[in-house]
Amino acid sequence: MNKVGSFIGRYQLSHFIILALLIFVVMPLALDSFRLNMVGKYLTYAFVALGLVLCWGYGGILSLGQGVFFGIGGYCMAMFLKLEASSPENTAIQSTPGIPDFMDWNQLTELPWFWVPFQSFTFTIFAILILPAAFAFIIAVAMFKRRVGGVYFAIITQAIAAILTILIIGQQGYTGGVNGITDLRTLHGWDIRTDEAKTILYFVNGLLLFGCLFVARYIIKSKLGRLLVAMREREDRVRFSGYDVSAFKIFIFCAAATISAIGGAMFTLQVGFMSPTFVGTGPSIEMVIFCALGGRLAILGAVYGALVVNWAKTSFSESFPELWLFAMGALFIGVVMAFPNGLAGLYQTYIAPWLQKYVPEKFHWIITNRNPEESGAEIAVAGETASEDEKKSKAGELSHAGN
Amino acid sequence: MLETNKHIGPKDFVLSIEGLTVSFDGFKAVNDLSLYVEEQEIRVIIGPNGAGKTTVLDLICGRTKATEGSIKFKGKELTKMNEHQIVHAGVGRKFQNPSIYEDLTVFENLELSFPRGRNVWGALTFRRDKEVIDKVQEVADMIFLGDKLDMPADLLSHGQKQWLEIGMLLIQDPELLMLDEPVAGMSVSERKQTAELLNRITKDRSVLVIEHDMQFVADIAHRVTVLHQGQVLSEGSMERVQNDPKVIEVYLGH
Amino acid sequence: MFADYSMAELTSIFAMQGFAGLILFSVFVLMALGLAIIFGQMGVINMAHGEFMILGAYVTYLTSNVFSAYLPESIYGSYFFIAMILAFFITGALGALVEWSIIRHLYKRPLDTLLATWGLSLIMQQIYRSVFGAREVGVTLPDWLMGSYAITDMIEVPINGIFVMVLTIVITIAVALMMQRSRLGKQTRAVVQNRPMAAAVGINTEKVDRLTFALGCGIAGIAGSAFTMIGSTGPTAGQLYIVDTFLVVVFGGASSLIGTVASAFTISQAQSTMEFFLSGSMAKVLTLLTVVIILMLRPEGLFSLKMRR
Amino acid sequence: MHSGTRPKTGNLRRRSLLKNLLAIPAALALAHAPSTLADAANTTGLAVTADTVKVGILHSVTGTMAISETGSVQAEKLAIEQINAMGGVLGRKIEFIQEDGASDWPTFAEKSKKLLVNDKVAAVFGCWTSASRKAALPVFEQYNGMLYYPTFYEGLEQSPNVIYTGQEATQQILEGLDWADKTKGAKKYFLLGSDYIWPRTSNKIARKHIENVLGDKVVGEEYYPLGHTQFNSVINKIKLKKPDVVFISVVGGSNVAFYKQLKAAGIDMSKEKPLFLTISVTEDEILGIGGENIEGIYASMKYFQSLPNDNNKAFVEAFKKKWGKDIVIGDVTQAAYLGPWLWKAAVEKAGSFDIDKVREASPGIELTTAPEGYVKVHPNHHLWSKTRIGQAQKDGQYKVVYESKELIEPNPFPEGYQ
Repeated sequence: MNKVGSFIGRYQLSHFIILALLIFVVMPLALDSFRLNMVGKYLTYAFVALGLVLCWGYGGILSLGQGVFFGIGGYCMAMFLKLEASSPENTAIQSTPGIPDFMDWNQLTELPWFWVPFQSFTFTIFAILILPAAFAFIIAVAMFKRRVGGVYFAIITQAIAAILTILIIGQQGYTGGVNGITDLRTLHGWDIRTDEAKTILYFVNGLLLFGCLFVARYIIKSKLGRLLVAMREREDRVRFSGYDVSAFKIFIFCAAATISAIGGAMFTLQVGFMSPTFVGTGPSIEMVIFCALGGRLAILGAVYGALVVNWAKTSFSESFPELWLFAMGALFIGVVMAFPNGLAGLYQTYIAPWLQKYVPEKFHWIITNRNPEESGAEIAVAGETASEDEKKSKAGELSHAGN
Repeated sequence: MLETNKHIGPKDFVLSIEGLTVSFDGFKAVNDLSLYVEEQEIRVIIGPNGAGKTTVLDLICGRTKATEGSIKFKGKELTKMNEHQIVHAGVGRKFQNPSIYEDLTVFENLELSFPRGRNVWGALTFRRDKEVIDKVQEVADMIFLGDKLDMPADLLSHGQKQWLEIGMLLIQDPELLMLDEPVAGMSVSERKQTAELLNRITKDRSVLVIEHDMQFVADIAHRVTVLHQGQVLSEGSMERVQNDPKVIEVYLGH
Repeated sequence: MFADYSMAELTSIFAMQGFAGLILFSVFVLMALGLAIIFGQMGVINMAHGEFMILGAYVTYLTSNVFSAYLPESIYGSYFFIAMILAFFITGALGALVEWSIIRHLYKRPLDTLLATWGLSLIMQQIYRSVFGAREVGVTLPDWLMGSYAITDMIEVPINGIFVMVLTIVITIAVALMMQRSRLGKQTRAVVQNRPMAAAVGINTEKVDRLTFALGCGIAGIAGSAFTMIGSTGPTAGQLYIVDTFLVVVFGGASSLIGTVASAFTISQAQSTMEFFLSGSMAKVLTLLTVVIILMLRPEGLFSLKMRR
Repeated sequence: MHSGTRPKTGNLRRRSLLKNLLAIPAALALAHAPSTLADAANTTGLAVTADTVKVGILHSVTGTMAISETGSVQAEKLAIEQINAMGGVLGRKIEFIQEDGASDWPTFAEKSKKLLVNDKVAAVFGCWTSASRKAALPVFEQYNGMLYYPTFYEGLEQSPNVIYTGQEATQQILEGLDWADKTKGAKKYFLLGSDYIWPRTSNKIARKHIENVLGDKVVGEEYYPLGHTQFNSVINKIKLKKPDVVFISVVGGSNVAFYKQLKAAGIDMSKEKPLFLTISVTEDEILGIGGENIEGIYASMKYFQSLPNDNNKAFVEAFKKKWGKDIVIGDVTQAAYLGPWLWKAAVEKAGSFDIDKVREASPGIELTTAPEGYVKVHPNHHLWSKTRIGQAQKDGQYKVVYESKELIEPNPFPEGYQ
C-alpha cells in the first residue's frame, strides 16, 4: 500500500486470479463458441457496471444514463466498421455507392462530415476514448459545479438518455435510425463474424476488461479513492480540507464514461451491430442492477453481477419467458432490500466464513481479507452503504434544492 | 467599538471584513458587519443564539455567499473564491459538530488533510512517503492521539473527535484557524487540554473562535466580539465586553 | 407560413392550439401531482408511478366491462365516475401495501427506492401482461365523453379535454387544500420537516408515510383512469410517462405543488407551441433539451426558496 | 389450412389439382423408402429425423413488442398444427422450438444463432420489427438459415435467406393512394407517421407517388417519437391545412392516443373530410383503440379478417377455435400463417429440407389456400399479392370496399421512388 506497485494485495490478487481463470480458462473450455460469444457480450456490460462501481459506489453519483456512453463507444466503432463494410464494390447497387446503405435509402448523396473521420481506425479508437469522456465532462461540469447530485443527477441523466434515443431514431439518415447500424463485417479486412474471430474478440475483450479492472483498482486504492469515500461521508469536510470536490466527481464520472464506452465498442465488435435500444433509459437502469447485484463497492463484483444477471436472463427467457420480468423485478427489490452490498456483501458475510470452516488455515488469505493494511477504504466501507446513503440523502441531494 | 481600530491601517490585519451582509429571503442573518482580526490574535465571537456567529464563519470560508460586502484575507478578496481556494489561501475551519471521516482511521483522516496532492492528478499519484508519515505522527502527538493512529475514527470519544478535526486543520498549517465551539460536549479535563492545545497551536497564526463557555473564552481570548442580530454589539477585551451595558441587556433581556 | 389562411382561420387555429396546450398541461399536472407528493414530500423516487397509472386504467377497463355486462344500460354513462373512485382506492391500497412492504425500509436511501420501485414496475408490467394479455385493451367510453363542443364553425373543443381539465383543477385544489388544511397534510409537512420531532409530539409517522404514499398512488390511479380517454392501456404503457413526469416534478422544484403546476404549464406550452411550428419529434427533443439545460443552470428548479443551510 | 383439396375456382383450381397430382409420386416414394429419403431430404445436417423435422419460432413474448408479436406466434403455431394434422412435411411431423426475442434486437440475433447452430432447425418463422430482422439477418446469411418474415415493411432489402410474407411498402401504398385519387378525387395529402424507418420510407414513397405520378400535392409531413401520446397539435395542423387525405403510419400505443384525440376533437372520420387512410392499423390495433373511436377510416393492406372467401372463413374459424372466440386477426397474423405453408410447399417441391434446395424451389411457389387468396413467391422472395382497401366498422372489423384487380408485383427497390 505504501508503494504504488503493491496496490493489489494478496487477497485481492487471489480474487483477480480466480476471475481471470474463470474468464480465460474455464469459460472457453466449458462453452461452445455460441455460448462463449454470449458471455463475451455479457462481459461488455461488465465495463458499464465497473464504471458504475466507480461513479456510483465510490463517487456516490448515480447515473441512469450510462447507456449513453456505452452507446457512444458502440456507435463510434459501428461507424468505422460500417464504412469499411460499405466499400463501393459492396454497395454497387446503391444510387450512391460507397456510403452506408441506410444513408442511400434516405437520399443522402455523400457521407456526412462527422462520418468522414471514422474512416480512420486511429481516429475511431481516439473517439471511443475521448468522445464519451468529453460528453460526460460537459454534463459533469454543468452539474457538479452547481453541486447537483443524487436524485437530480439521476433524473437528468435519464432524460439525456431519452433525448439521445429520440434523436438517434429521428435522424435515421445519419444514424441508421431505430434499426441501428447493422451488417458489420470486417475489421481491416478481418472477418469478425467467424467463430475464430469471435473467440479472439472474446479474449481481447477479457484483456481490456482486466485492464479496466486494474485501472479501477488503482484509482480506488489511490488517495483519490479514499477521497471519494470521504466525500460521500463528509463532502464539506473534504472541501474545507482544500479539495475541489467537483473536480473529483467530474474525473470519476468521466472515467466511468470512458470505461463504459470501451465496453460499447467491444459490444459492437462482438455482436456485429449497434442500435439505439442500448442507449435508452431501460437498458441504462438495467446496467445499474448489474452493478448493484455485484456489490456497488466491489469492482470484481461488477463483473460477476453482469455475468449472473445476463446469464439468468438468457436461461430464464429460454425456459420460462413469462417469468423473466418477475425474476428481474424481484432481483431489483431483493438486492436493494436484503443485500445492499450485493454478491460481494453476501460473500463476505456468509460464504467466506463458511468456506473458512472447510479450508486449511494457511489458505485463508484467499478467502478473506484479514490484513487491514490491504483493505483500505474498501473493506471498512463494506456494510456501510446504507448509512452512507443516509448521510448522502441528507447532505447532498436535498440540500441543493434549497433546504 | 470600532474606533479602537481606526488608527490601524488595513494592511496590519490578517482578516478584514467590511460591510458584510447576507440575506436569506429578506432575513438579514448578517447585517453590514465589519470585523478586523490581527496577526497572531485569538479572537472569540460570542453572542446569543441566532446572532449570526456561524454564518460569519460560513461566509469567511465560502460556504455561504455574501449578498454584499467584502472579506479580505491578507489582501485577497475571499468572497469571490471557492471553498477550496480559500483553504489554499490559508484559512482552516472546524465545524460545530465534529466533521471527520468516521470510516477511516485516524491516520487516514490526517493523511487526507495533508496539503499535498490536492488536485485530481496529485491525488492519483499521491504516495505515503516519510514526510507524510512524520507529519501525521507529529500532529497526532500534538492532539493527544499519537497512539491511536490505527483506530477507526468512529471509535474515538466525542472530545477526541474534536481534537482530530483540529488536527486535520493543523496539518494544513493555516494562517487563520476558525473554530466553531471547539469544546462543546467536552469533559472538564478535556477542556483544559483543549485550551492548552489552542494556546500552543496559535503561536504563529490567527484564530477565530465561536464559543459559549465563558470560562473557556476568558482563558483563551485576546479580544472578544459580541454579535447580536447580525451586527457587532460590542468588541474589546473580555473584561470590557462583560461590563458593556448593551451586552448585559442583550444577554439578560433574553 | 400563414399567408394562405384567412384571419378568422388563424385566430381559431391559435385558439385551438392554445387549448391543445391546456390539455397537455392538464395531462402533465395529473401525471405529476401524485409523484410530486411522493417525491417532493417524502423524497421517494417512485419509478413505478407509470404502472400505478396503468393500474387505474385497467380498473376503469374492468369497471366498464362489469357495467356493460351486469348493469342496466341507462346507468352505463356514469360508470366513469365510479371507475375513477375505484381506481383511486385500489391504486391507493396497493400503494399502501407497497409502502409497507418495500418503501418504508428504504426512506433513508432515496437512490435505492429508485431501484426497488423500478423492480416493482417490471413485476407490475408482467402481472398486467399475464392477467390482461400482452395486447392493449380498448376502454369503451361513455358517449357523453366523446365528441366535441363547437364554439364557432372552426373552433371545436373536445369534451374529454374539458373533462380532463376540470378534473385536474378539482384534484389540484383538493390536494392543495388537503396539504394546507387537513390534519394529514399538516402532519405530512411536519414529518417532512423534522421526523424525530414530529414523532416526539405524537404524530404516528409510519401512518403518515403510508397515507401520503397511498395518496400519491391513488392520484396516479385517477390520472390513469382519466388517460383512458386520450391514451392507450397496455402492460408497458406506463413507461411512456415516466421521464416526462419526473422532469415536470424536478423542473418545478420538487417540493412545492405550485412549482409542479407552473412547471407543467411551462413545459406543456413550450412543447405544444414548438409542435405546431416544428416536426413532432424535434419539438419533443427541443423541449426535453431545454428543460435539461435549464435544470443544469438552475438545479433547484423553477420554484424554490433560497434558504439558510 | 383447413384443407388443401378444397375446390377452387378457375385456373386456381387447376393449378392446385396439378400440384396435388405431382405430389403423389413423391409421397409414395416417401412411404416406401423412408431411410434413403431421409438422407436425400436431410443433406445439410439439419434436425430432421425419419419422422420429425424441427423448426424455430422466434418472436417477442416479453417486452414492448409482445403486444404485436403474439398474433404471429399464434398463427404460426396454428399453421404447424394443421400441417401436422395433414401428415406433416415430407412425411415428417413438424416440431417447433419457440424462442423469445424479448423485444431486444441482439437477443433476436443470439436466438437466431442458437436455433440455427445448436438446434439446427430447418426454418425459422419469426421477427416482427425491421430492427429485429436487420439484427438477425446477418446470422441467417452467415449460417445459411431460412427466415419467414411476416410483417409489412419498408422494402429496400432482398436476402436469399429470407422469405418476406408481408407486403413491401410499394405494394401497400401505391394502390391505396391511387384509390384515393381516382375514386375519392383526393388532391391534397397530409402524411403523418411515427418517427422511424418504416413510416419515413413509406411516406417517401407516398410523396413521390403523389407528386410525380398522381400530380397531387403533399400539404404536410409530420413525425412523432415512438410512444408519443399527445396529438392535439397535429390535429390542429390537419384542421388548418384541410387535406383531402390524411395518410397515417403511426404505430403502437400512439395509435390509441391519436384516434381517440381525433374523435374527441370533433372530427367525424366517417364523413371523409378529410379521409383517413392508414397503412398501420390492423384489427389487432383496433382492439386497443376501440372500434367506435376509429369507425370510418380506411386501411390499405392485403388482408382483412372480414375477407369473404372460403379459405379465409375456414382460417378464421380454425384460428378462433384454437385461440378463443374473441380473438381478432390482422394483416401480419395472416402473413405469419402463410410462413409454414410456404415453407412446406417449397420443401415438397424441392423434395428436401436442404436450405439451398428450398431456396431454389421457393420462387414460383403458389399458395392457393391462403386466407388472403392466391399468393405466389416472386424471385425476389417477396409475395405477389392483392391490395385491399377496408373501411373500419364500429365492431372493430374492416369492410372491404376495394380490391386490386391484379396481383401486385413486389418491388422492394422501386425505381423512381428512392
